[in-house]
Amino acid sequence: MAGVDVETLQRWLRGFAASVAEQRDALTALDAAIGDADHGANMHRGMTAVTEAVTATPPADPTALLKQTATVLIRSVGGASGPLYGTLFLRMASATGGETVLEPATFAKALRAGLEGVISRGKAELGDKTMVDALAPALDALDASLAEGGSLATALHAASEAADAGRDATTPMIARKGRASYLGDRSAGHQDPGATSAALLVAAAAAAVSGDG
Amino acid sequence: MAGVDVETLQRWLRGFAASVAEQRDALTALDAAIGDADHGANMHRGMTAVTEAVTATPPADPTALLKQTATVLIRSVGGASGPLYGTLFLRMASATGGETVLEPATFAKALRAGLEGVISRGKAELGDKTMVDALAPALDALDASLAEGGSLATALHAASEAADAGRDATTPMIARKGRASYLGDRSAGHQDPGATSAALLVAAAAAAVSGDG
Amino acid sequence: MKKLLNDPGDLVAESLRGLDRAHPELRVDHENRILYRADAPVAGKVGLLSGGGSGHEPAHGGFIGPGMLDAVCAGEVFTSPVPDQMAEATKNIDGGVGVLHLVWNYTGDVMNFDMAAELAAAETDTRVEAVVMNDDVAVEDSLFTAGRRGTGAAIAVEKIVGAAAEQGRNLTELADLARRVNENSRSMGMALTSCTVPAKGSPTFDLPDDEIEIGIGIHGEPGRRRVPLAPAHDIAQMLVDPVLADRDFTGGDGVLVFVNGMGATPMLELYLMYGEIAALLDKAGVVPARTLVGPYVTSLDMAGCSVSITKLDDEMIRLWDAPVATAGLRWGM
Amino acid sequence: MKKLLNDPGDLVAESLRGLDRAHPELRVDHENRILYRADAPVAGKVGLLSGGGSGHEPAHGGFIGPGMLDAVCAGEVFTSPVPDQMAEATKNIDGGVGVLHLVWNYTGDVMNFDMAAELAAAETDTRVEAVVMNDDVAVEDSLFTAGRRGTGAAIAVEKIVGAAAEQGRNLTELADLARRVNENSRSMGMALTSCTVPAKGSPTFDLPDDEIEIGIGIHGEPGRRRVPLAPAHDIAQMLVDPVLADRDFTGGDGVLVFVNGMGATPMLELYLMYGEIAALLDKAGVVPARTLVGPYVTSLDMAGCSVSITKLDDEMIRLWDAPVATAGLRWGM
Ligand SMILES: Nc1ncnc2c1ncn2[C@@H]1O[C@H](COP(=O)(O)OP(=O)(O)O)[C@@H](O)[C@H]1O
Ligand SMILES: Nc1ncnc2c1ncn2[C@@H]1O[C@H](COP(=O)(O)OP(=O)(O)O)[C@@H](O)[C@H]1O
Ligand SMILES: [Mg+2]
Ligand SMILES: [Mg+2]
Ligand SMILES: [Mg+2]
Ligand SMILES: [Mg+2]
Repeated sequence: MAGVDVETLQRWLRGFAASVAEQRDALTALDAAIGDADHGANMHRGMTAVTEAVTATPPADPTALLKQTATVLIRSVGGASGPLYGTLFLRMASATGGETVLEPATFAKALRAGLEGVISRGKAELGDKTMVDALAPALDALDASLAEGGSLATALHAASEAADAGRDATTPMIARKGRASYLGDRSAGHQDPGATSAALLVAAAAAAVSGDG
Repeated sequence: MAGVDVETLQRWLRGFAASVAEQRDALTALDAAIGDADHGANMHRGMTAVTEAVTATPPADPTALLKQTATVLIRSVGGASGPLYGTLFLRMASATGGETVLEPATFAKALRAGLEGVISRGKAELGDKTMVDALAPALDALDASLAEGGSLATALHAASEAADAGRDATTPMIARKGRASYLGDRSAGHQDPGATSAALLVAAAAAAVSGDG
Repeated sequence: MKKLLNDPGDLVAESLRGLDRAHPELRVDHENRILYRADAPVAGKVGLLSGGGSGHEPAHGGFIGPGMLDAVCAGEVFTSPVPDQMAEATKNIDGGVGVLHLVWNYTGDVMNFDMAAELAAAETDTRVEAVVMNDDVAVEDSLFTAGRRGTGAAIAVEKIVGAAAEQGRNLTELADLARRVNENSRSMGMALTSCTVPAKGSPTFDLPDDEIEIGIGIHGEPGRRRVPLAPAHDIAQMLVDPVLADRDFTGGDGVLVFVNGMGATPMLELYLMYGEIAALLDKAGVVPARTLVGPYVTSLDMAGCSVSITKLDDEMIRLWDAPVATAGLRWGM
Repeated sequence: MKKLLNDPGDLVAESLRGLDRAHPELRVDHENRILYRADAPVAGKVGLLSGGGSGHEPAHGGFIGPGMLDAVCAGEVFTSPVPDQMAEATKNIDGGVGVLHLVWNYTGDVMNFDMAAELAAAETDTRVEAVVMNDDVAVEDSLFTAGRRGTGAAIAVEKIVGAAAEQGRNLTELADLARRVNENSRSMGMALTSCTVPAKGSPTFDLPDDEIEIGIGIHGEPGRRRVPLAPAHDIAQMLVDPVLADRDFTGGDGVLVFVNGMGATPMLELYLMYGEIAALLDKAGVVPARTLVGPYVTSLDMAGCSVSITKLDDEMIRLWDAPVATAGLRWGM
């Protein structure tokens, strides 16, 4: 497969929705420990709405799909994760400029733009114990693998591994952004819920592109 | 001992206060099952106040002591048991007419007047699952024993046994007065708290007069 | 037991001290545990006195003020106050035209208020009338029982009669009005959890996680029956049905619907319950003309709710709407 | 989990339906979950908008009305509402002189309100200003963190700014006033028990029977530390000390002391806590000029309390005392 078309993106989103549904209680339990016990419910509400919207009015091209996803997330999630995931997809949409099939490099650039959107919206830095700690290493791994000539599938698998590692690395961190920051030192020793859902997002992308999603 | 003097009455009240203190949690537990979980606290508050008052200003004669007890109970207990026990002692005081030593028959008559006060204040009949179900058989036994020529000590022991039996007999009853009546059929199967404290009162009288109180 | 207190024995006294400081518009006699309108007695106005055990806040002290009560006597937790308190309060709120005792129907309260009236009659020439409020349909009512408990209807009685007293009506008229509001009211309550009386230190009754009590009182008295935990819709039905079965509430000028929280019930849930109850009333042709939703007659930390319905007429609506300025109910001033 | 609801997923929608019926003086847009003053927009008056997650009732909807807010957006339980809601509400409460967003400082709320302001700017010519409220001293405040949570101070801000808006002050003045009240406020809270988020169905945190959490938030966020259950007197100290350590509250025209119940705390206990807190303030030379005690900013069924202190000046006292008519706060009208 040369690039990412709208069907692949749909597979990605449906796959993400499915893993969020499956991990819903786990995400909420992580959020209960250092937040307000709603991250699973938030992400599930959002991704259910995205799946429904995509089914009801299937978008014509990747840009439309990403934009629709962003809008639905922003409209249905709320909390911190709604604007952040919404911004991620909104910036991705802007970076794809109406192409019907995204080249691997374009897809990677779009993801990078999305991450930058998350950072500019949320002001989190690496090490603040947020979704950024899963997303940033994932995109670095993605870029590195593509630069080495890896296929998009290979590169996304590397990205997913890096996201998982980034997610795991949030456990010892002391949160400096989001609700977990209120706990101060007590936030250490708990895995960040947003980094956990972000790792699911990257894993779903890898699965969708490999065709096993 | 020929009759009941102020010291004997004091022994009675102190003995009653001591058994209420000891049975406080048990009385409250009975009240929790079919009432509002305060009968132990109520009686304990009242009898502590009575003991303190009697110590602070020891009354000169039985009438004064009984009247003081009534007043302190009415002022310090509240709820249903305050006016009822208060009325019991108030009517006893009225029935003793200033004598310094009460003949057994006078003491029995005073108790009977007290019971009548309880009944006229609370309108309970035998079988309504109240303190009356312990007091009435007790006073019947007292009168019967005295009529047979028994000593006051003997008669009060008979009264105490009758009170205990009357108390036990409240268990299967369906309450028709007081807070337990709200439960309807569900009040059956529980011993009445007021009948339980009333049995303690009669037992304390028996002990006080026997000299072992 | 987890509570914000020091010694359970000091809870009521210390709470009254805090309330006194928080509400300069009240005057508190700490020795006698009486709460007064700061300007009592109001000359020419019938004095309205109520009270009861503590643990029902904002009842009773939260309903003192212009347009409602003149004084309240506070008992220990769930224990009626004593006659001396009511006698003293009666004396101090008599504006020259008598005092009305609004008594919640509990054996203890009724006896203590009775004895207070006897004391007052012996000591002063204050005219005293008493009206006993008894609206709880969960309780069997007969000549041979203690009758129905007084629960939520007291708020309607105290508010409506309070407004009428402010207009200068006389003692007999006010007593009649109080009886009329009471007779037009019915209530029914339920508990999700028991309360914990501080002096006892553990829940009054044990309720498994999957059961609720229907027909509970406001003192942690267990209810008439225990049923499996149910959706709000079904619970609403279990409360509304017996109320409507006991009295016809259709027609006329509509009803006051009062959905009361028992102390630990979030408003989010109470409003949802009100929605369910209002829908059932619609079906039955009962028209909510006025609504009150909130924790007004609580039972310490009990979770649950009760519904009280009062049939209104034109006059009662006007009196309900009249200005009132108390800590618990306030509008128009 | 024992709650008065049907499906947890429908809780907020169904509760808003009940609230709508209970409060004819509000207008509820159920599709967008926006609550309005029935007469919004008020021409010539700056519109005041707040909102946040549900589960804090009477906040936020209980503070809509003359003298306080014009509209509120309701999110899911403990989840900030979304930008479309705030953008729509902003449009509908603009009386021609702009809209002030009063935002509780939580990452989600701030981002969603920001995006709403961006949307509003793109779609309409309504002038929008936003003030973020952040009074919780339990939270470390730095450039590198999310900063302090907004808790009880919002009531002071919304009441005082609401009164000023009613007087016709302009958007800039009102934003400055909001910032001034916020900067003059500090809060600290504690929990005896965790709340239970309905969608989760079990307590957010486990708290043993003999421990309490100090420095909790209003969304069941655990606190800064866990300490053994203590008498009210000591708990009051644990709340008051960090507040007074953070800001000087002595002198001037005194302070507003707001003792807030977290949802399942009996008023009997809250008043006792107020007494303890007032005594500590006396010792520190801090003078309570105004007092508010009750469950105003709740956290579902959490037991516990928070204290908020706001330094007042003459103008703020006048604005606090000015008439207000909302479901949660009402006086003077
Ligand atoms: N400023 C931020 N930048 C990036 N991610 C953030 C930020 N704040 C919070 N998050 C992420 O959002 C997650 C929490 O999302 P969620 O629970 O849905 O929202 P809320 O905190 O509003 O309840 C956190 O675990 C964290 O990964
Ligand atoms: N009408 C009555 N006549 C006689 N005894 C009564 C009556 N009502 C209640 N009691 C007695 O009072 C007891 C309860 O006392 P207590 O718990 O102290 O008062 P309360 O019911 O006001 O909480 C009952 O167990 C019963 O024996
Ligand atoms: Mg969360
Ligand atoms: Mg009792
Ligand atoms: Mg009692
Ligand atoms: Mg949240």
